[in-house]
Amino acid sequence: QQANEQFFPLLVYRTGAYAPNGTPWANGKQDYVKYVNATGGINGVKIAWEECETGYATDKGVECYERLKSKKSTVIDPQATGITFALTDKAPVDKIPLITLGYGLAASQDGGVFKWNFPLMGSYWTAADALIQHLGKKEGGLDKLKGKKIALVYHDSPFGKEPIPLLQKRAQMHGFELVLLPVTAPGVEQKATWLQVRQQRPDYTLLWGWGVMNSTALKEAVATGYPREKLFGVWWSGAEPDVKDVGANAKGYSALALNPHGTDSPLIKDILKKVHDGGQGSGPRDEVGSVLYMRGLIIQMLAVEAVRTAQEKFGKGKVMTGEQVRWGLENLNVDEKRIAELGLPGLIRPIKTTCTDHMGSTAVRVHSWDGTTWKMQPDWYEADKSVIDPLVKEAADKYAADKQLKRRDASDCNA
Amino acid sequence: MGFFLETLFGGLMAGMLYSLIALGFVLIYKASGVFNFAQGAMVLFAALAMARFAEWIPKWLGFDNLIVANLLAFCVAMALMVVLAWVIERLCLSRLVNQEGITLLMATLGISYFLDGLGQTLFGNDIYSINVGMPKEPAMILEGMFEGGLLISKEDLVAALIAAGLVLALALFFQKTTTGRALRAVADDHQAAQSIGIPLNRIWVIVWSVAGFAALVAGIIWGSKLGVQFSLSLVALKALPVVILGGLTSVPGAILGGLIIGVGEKLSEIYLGSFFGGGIEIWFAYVLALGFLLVRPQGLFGEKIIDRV
Amino acid sequence: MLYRENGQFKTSYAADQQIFPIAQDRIAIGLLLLVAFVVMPMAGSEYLFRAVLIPFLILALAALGLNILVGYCGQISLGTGAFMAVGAYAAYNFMVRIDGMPLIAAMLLGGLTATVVGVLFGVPSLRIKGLYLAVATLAAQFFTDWAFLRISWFTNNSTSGSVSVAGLNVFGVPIESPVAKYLFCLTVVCVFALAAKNLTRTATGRQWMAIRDMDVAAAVIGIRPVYAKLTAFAVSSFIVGVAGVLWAFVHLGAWEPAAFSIDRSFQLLFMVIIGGLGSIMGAFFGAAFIVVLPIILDQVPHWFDIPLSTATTSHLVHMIFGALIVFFLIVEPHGLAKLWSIGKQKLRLWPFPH
Amino acid sequence: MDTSNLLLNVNGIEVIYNHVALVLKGVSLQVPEGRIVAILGGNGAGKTTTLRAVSNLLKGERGEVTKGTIELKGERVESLSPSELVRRGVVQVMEGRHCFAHLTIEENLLAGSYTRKDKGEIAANLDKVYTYFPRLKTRRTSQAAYTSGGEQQMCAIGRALMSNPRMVLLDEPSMGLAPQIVEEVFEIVKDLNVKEKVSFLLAEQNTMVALRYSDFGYIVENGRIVMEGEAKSLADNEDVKEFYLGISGEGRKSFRDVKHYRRRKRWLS
Amino acid sequence: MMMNDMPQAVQAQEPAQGNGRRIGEVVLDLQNISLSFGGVKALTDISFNVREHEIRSIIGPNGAGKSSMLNVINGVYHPQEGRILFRGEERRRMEPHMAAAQGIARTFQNIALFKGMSVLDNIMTGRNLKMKSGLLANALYWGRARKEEIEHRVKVEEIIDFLEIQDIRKTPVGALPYGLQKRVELGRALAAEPSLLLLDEPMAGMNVEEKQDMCRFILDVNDQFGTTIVLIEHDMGVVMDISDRVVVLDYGKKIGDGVPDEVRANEDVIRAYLGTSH
Ligand SMILES: Nc1ncnc2c1ncn2[C@@H]1O[C@H](COP(=O)(O)OP(=O)(O)OP(=O)(O)O)[C@@H](O)[C@H]1O
Ligand SMILES: Nc1ncnc2c1ncn2[C@@H]1O[C@H](COP(=O)(O)OP(=O)(O)OP(=O)(O)O)[C@@H](O)[C@H]1O
Ligand SMILES: [Mg+2]
Ligand SMILES: [Mg+2]
Repeated sequence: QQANEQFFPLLVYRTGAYAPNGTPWANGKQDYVKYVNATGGINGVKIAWEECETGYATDKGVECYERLKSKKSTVIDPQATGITFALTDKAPVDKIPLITLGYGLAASQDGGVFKWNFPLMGSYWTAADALIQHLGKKEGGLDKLKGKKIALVYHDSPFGKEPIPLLQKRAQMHGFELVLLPVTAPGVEQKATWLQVRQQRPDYTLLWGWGVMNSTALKEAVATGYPREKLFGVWWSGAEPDVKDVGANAKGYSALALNPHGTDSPLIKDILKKVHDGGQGSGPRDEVGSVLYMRGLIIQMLAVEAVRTAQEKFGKGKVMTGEQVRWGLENLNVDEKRIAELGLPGLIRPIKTTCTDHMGSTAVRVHSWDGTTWKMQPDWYEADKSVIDPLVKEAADKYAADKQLKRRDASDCNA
Repeated sequence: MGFFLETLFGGLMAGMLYSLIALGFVLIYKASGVFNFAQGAMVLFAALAMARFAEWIPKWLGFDNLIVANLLAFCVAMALMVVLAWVIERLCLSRLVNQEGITLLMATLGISYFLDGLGQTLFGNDIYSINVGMPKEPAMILEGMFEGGLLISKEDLVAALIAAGLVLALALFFQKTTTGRALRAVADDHQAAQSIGIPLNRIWVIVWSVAGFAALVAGIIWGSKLGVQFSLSLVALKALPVVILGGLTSVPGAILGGLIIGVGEKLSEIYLGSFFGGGIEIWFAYVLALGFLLVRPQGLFGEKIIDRV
Repeated sequence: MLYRENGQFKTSYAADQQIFPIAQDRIAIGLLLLVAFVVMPMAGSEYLFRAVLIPFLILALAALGLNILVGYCGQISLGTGAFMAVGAYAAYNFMVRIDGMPLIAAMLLGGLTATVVGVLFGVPSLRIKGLYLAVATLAAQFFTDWAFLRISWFTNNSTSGSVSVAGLNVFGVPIESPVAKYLFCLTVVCVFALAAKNLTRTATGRQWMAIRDMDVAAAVIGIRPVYAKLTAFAVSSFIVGVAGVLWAFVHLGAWEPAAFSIDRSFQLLFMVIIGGLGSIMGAFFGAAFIVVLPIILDQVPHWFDIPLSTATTSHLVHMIFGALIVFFLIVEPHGLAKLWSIGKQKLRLWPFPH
Repeated sequence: MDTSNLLLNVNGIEVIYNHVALVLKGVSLQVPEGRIVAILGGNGAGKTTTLRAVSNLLKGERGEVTKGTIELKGERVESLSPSELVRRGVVQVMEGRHCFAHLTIEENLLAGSYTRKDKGEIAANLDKVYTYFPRLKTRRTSQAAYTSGGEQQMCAIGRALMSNPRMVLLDEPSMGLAPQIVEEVFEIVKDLNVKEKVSFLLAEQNTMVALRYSDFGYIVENGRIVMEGEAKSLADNEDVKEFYLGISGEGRKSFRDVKHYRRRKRWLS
Repeated sequence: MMMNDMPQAVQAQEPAQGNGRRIGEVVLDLQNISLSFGGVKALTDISFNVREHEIRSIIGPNGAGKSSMLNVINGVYHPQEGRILFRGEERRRMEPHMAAAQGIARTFQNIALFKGMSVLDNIMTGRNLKMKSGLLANALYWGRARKEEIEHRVKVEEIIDFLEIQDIRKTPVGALPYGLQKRVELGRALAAEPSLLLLDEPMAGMNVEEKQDMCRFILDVNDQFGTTIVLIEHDMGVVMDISDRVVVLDYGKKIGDGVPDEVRANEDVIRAYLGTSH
């Protein structure tokens, strides 16, 4: 790339077991980059980018990271929990911020310890919290959850295990019983799990899966006759690939919607016009606006916003370094107005990050599968700080202790 | 009680599905002493072919009839598997005559890489569905006997029946017929087999085709269960303890092994799992198999391992 | 330079017992080490170290360990990942629970723990033979996968089950920079490679090979199968365990159990086979083939900037890689190491064809 | 010898193992229809290799014929697969038995008749073999791996006969057989040769017997033919007497008093 | 002791002490050995003994039980009935490696070399029991381990010279022709410096010349190292020439025992084995 280009390494997985979910995500990221370039770049700074296939494998991911790092990477979205763990160690050394929108280490929301991690818009803890709130609302109040039985069917890996502490905390707060049902990766065989669900007859079941595990879970739910209306997924279990070939049988299943979807927002219309009509589309046209496509798109959008914010401070029209972009990420302020400018009016909630809060927003909605499409439900949920924050602090401190690093002080923040 | 039976059935059916895949392994091992690492890839490849052709053929020929489409797709996919078998024999096996099993295993790894790449290139790597009209909703039986009745997944039942049928057919095929004997001879000693006029190349094409057929059936059944996507090739891993427990060379072994593993997994997960925090079924399957092997080192029906000077 | 051994007469058996009896080989190896230890650190880029050389070295070490079990003693193992994991998590626990625990010590202790577990799962090998034995090691694999996820004590009660280490140093020298990490791995690998070579060229190694080639006959000439097999398991899993420590501590820094999944076990087994069963050098060839080759293939399109979509590229890589495996096996079924030695044999005869 | 109706004609073949070891350095030999031809020679002379080359079993040993031609009834056969050769009536009895360990003796024999389709014929062949080797009949149901060395040798020979060959390549048939069985085996050879006009090419260490039963002989050393001739004339040759029959001037000398030092063969380079 | 005098009685007459060598005490005494595999009776009630220093041959038709006999002697097979006294003391069930420890070495009918190793290594394994240094020492290849390796290498080289196989020292045995493999196997057995050496058809697949060499080796071993030898061989010439006493088996039964001439004269033996042509 030329000197006056901002380089974005795009770690993706378009092959292997998780390709169906990885591909639209990757296309979303790429389309947005093209879109920005098509609309004059970031204050004139064009974006250079290169994709690298990780196949969801950690060591491959590390290799990609190292390969692209040498090209002055701006910011990286690892797209996988395992890779995130490995990179969390390397990022501070190489001074490259990580965006882990909706995944990664829940504790990394604490910017005081995780200087280079940005789990924007939500972590597994905020997700779990939102789900419980949603169930509470269905029951007509969190207190109504008392004596209820809630099962968590989760991918037996750090990704799946992370929500557990929060759910346990909520369980003792509201006195519902939490049943933990791990599913061994990759999750192609879940008969035992769902027989247990059938045996225990939980009032609600939370689904915490990724890839083939989701569709399999839904199918087993069908096969064991567990009502889909009582089944609620995290936002990694709520996209088209998860329900596509279950089709009508998945009707009634709901999952968190971290981001909007559909093609009627101004942004998407514009992308279709400026990118796809020009034959520049990264993927098939009909995939544009799908859930994971939108997620990729928004991740990239926030990355670009971070660069823009950084430029405000360090000089418009300049190429930003990783450190400067980190500052940008830490001082994001995407308000209603800006969101409208970006072309997603009312579709996402304002995101305002600070030195201590690297998440910016925990707002999330729920959408339900009606047999053919995901239908967005109106009300927003915000994670209950009083519940989350202590957990975060505790975990972050423990991490800091393990790593023998100390919290950043105020001076470091204004830097 | 009712629930125990449900678990039992569940296990048995899961077991049948495992055996379905295990079969592919057994076939090839029996006939050439090769542990075919590519079996998973073959299942995926076959399933992809089936799913995609069932989707394309109607487009090409401009008709719209699920059954016909499936039938045609099945034939095309099967043809494809035969061609595959032929190519594999030509380019790979025929040049590795008389090599140790482990070398051949490695070769099959190469094949599986190749198939993974090829399959995804030809047929794409999204999720596709095979719709052969498998019943999805569960059935309730013996409502009178147990409260809530016994839940039986129709889909699994059908799958299990098909698996059983396939196994019977193959078991017959392997009866002490000339071919059966020739296959075992080849497995014992390629060179000697050649020296008495057994045409390795033909034998291998046949066997790999049959294995391809088994893969196709497995692919269709698992495919309609899981949806046809890359993960399908991972189910092969579930068949591993099954083949070994049953005895690498025995078709009936694959079945019995499958049933034992299936039931063992489910019962252990449900009745012991809770004590260990769950998720134990996968390793329990192996421990179970190990237990059996300590008693019968050649697996349940495997051929006796010869150790003699 | 003409590659000849004639004219180099061995005056003592000691001279003939050397690892590299031929002078040219000794020179070549010397040069190789020189490059590895001196030139590389000066020339190599950070990418080369972190993404290529370090993983290559560590996996080569693991393959080396596995090769002792599979290649020399003929006991097939699909649990290598497990033994790496045991090494890694054990070392981690020694680190976090005993403060001031030096890295080297933790590493060796990790190795020892792996040894214990390895021997434990090796016991069935006394009764179960061949592919059937795979079950025992697979059991080890899946059990450890599960244990490190479920038993939070192993992960020092981290909520997610992922752990990480920091501030590595050997005798006060920090192991943080890529070069430092590289040199550290390189040293460890060299030491173990030498030890392994020594083991395999002495009585111990011959016992293993005898068991591998014909256990009944081995017993008849007085080799105790129990001893031979279990020592093989012990030594193998020790080296593998150490490799696990390096992989976790030095390469990844932070990891989840999935880093040592069954895929890793298969990958290592394949390294050993393609590299050459029963050959120390084979482990390195194998690692190079399985680790480095795909990386190279992956970048070819970029070099000649051929416009290929990411997906297509990686599919092609898969296909070519697979084809290459088969190709090399056809050329030499006994692996790259054998191919190498045949090459040298030809060279020896050169310029005459035979 | 009369080259009128040649069945097999091997012409100056070279064989290389593993691309490096040159083992046959231009071997030529002929087998006329309905004759018994013996290849004699010490360990490592190249007898087995020669037979492998003819029956095309080198591939499995990573060996290849790099020079020369092999003709069966005037047809080039280097490129034919072993099974095709068997269909053309050429079958080899491999050195070191190679019975199918897991199959029973009877299954081994029946496997041998793979190329034969006619049930009656197969049954007939089976009886024939059993009458030739009664010992096999008594052990028919036991796995080949668990029979004695000699029994395995019989099994290997019988298995080859099950395919009604026109030409048999016998590699060390007498190995591990009791003396009278050795005689019997060679009687069988003669018998088949006379009754069924089967031709034989046999590599044999037991020179005494071999020469007694064969019509023509070749002596191979170091991958070269060093001598050839009618069996009779060979048997009378002094060198052959000394080195292959162990008979020197004053008759066969006891194994007890062979000297440490011996005269080297004069044709060895 | 007095137990095994009894079978002595039925023993055939003492061998001729003609040829310089001193035949000593009974070292191995087999009493009423019976062995069967499922249905197959491989050995039925066989008794015979082997004396210090002698060359004892076992002959008999194929499947007579000769190899099984050897397998019984060195503990590969365990007879259902009978006693085995080695150097006077009775052996209960014992494993092959124990037999090796007691100084019994053997070669096999179907060559059992370690295919993956060079000739040198194969013979070195023969000295396994004599090598003491442990894992760690070997790993370091330092001091003792190193010295030991070289000492034993010297011994092995002697054997290699003795068997005249210097030039194939480093070749992998798999590639050797049959005859040489047999020789290497003998070398491996000799490396253990056994007091009792069991040879199962060491001369199968050899021509007269090579057989002469083999005989030479066997006789020399017997003379120089005073090794007692039990030999199975189908070449009557060899057997009759070099053995002191011969026992003849047929269908698992003993049908003859004695010095060569006796055996040669024995009617049953002629009928069952030698055939008329000899
Ligand atoms: N598979 C092989 N790889 C390499 N070299 C081989 C192989 N087989 C045989 N040789 C070599 O070829 C030469 C001839 O071997 P061959 O077996 O033909 O001899 P032979 O006459 O049959 O000996 P014998 O009478 O002992 O069987 C020998 O020097 C042997 O080392
Ligand atoms: N492990 C075994 N299992 C079953 N039967 C066996 C076993 N070992 C030997 N036999 C049988 O016992 C009998 C004697 O076998 P053995 O090998 O001792 O014969 P042998 O005298 O060595 O014959 P040969 O001269 O052919 O080697 C044979 O009929 C053989 O089939
Ligand atoms: Mg030969
Ligand atoms: Mg025998």
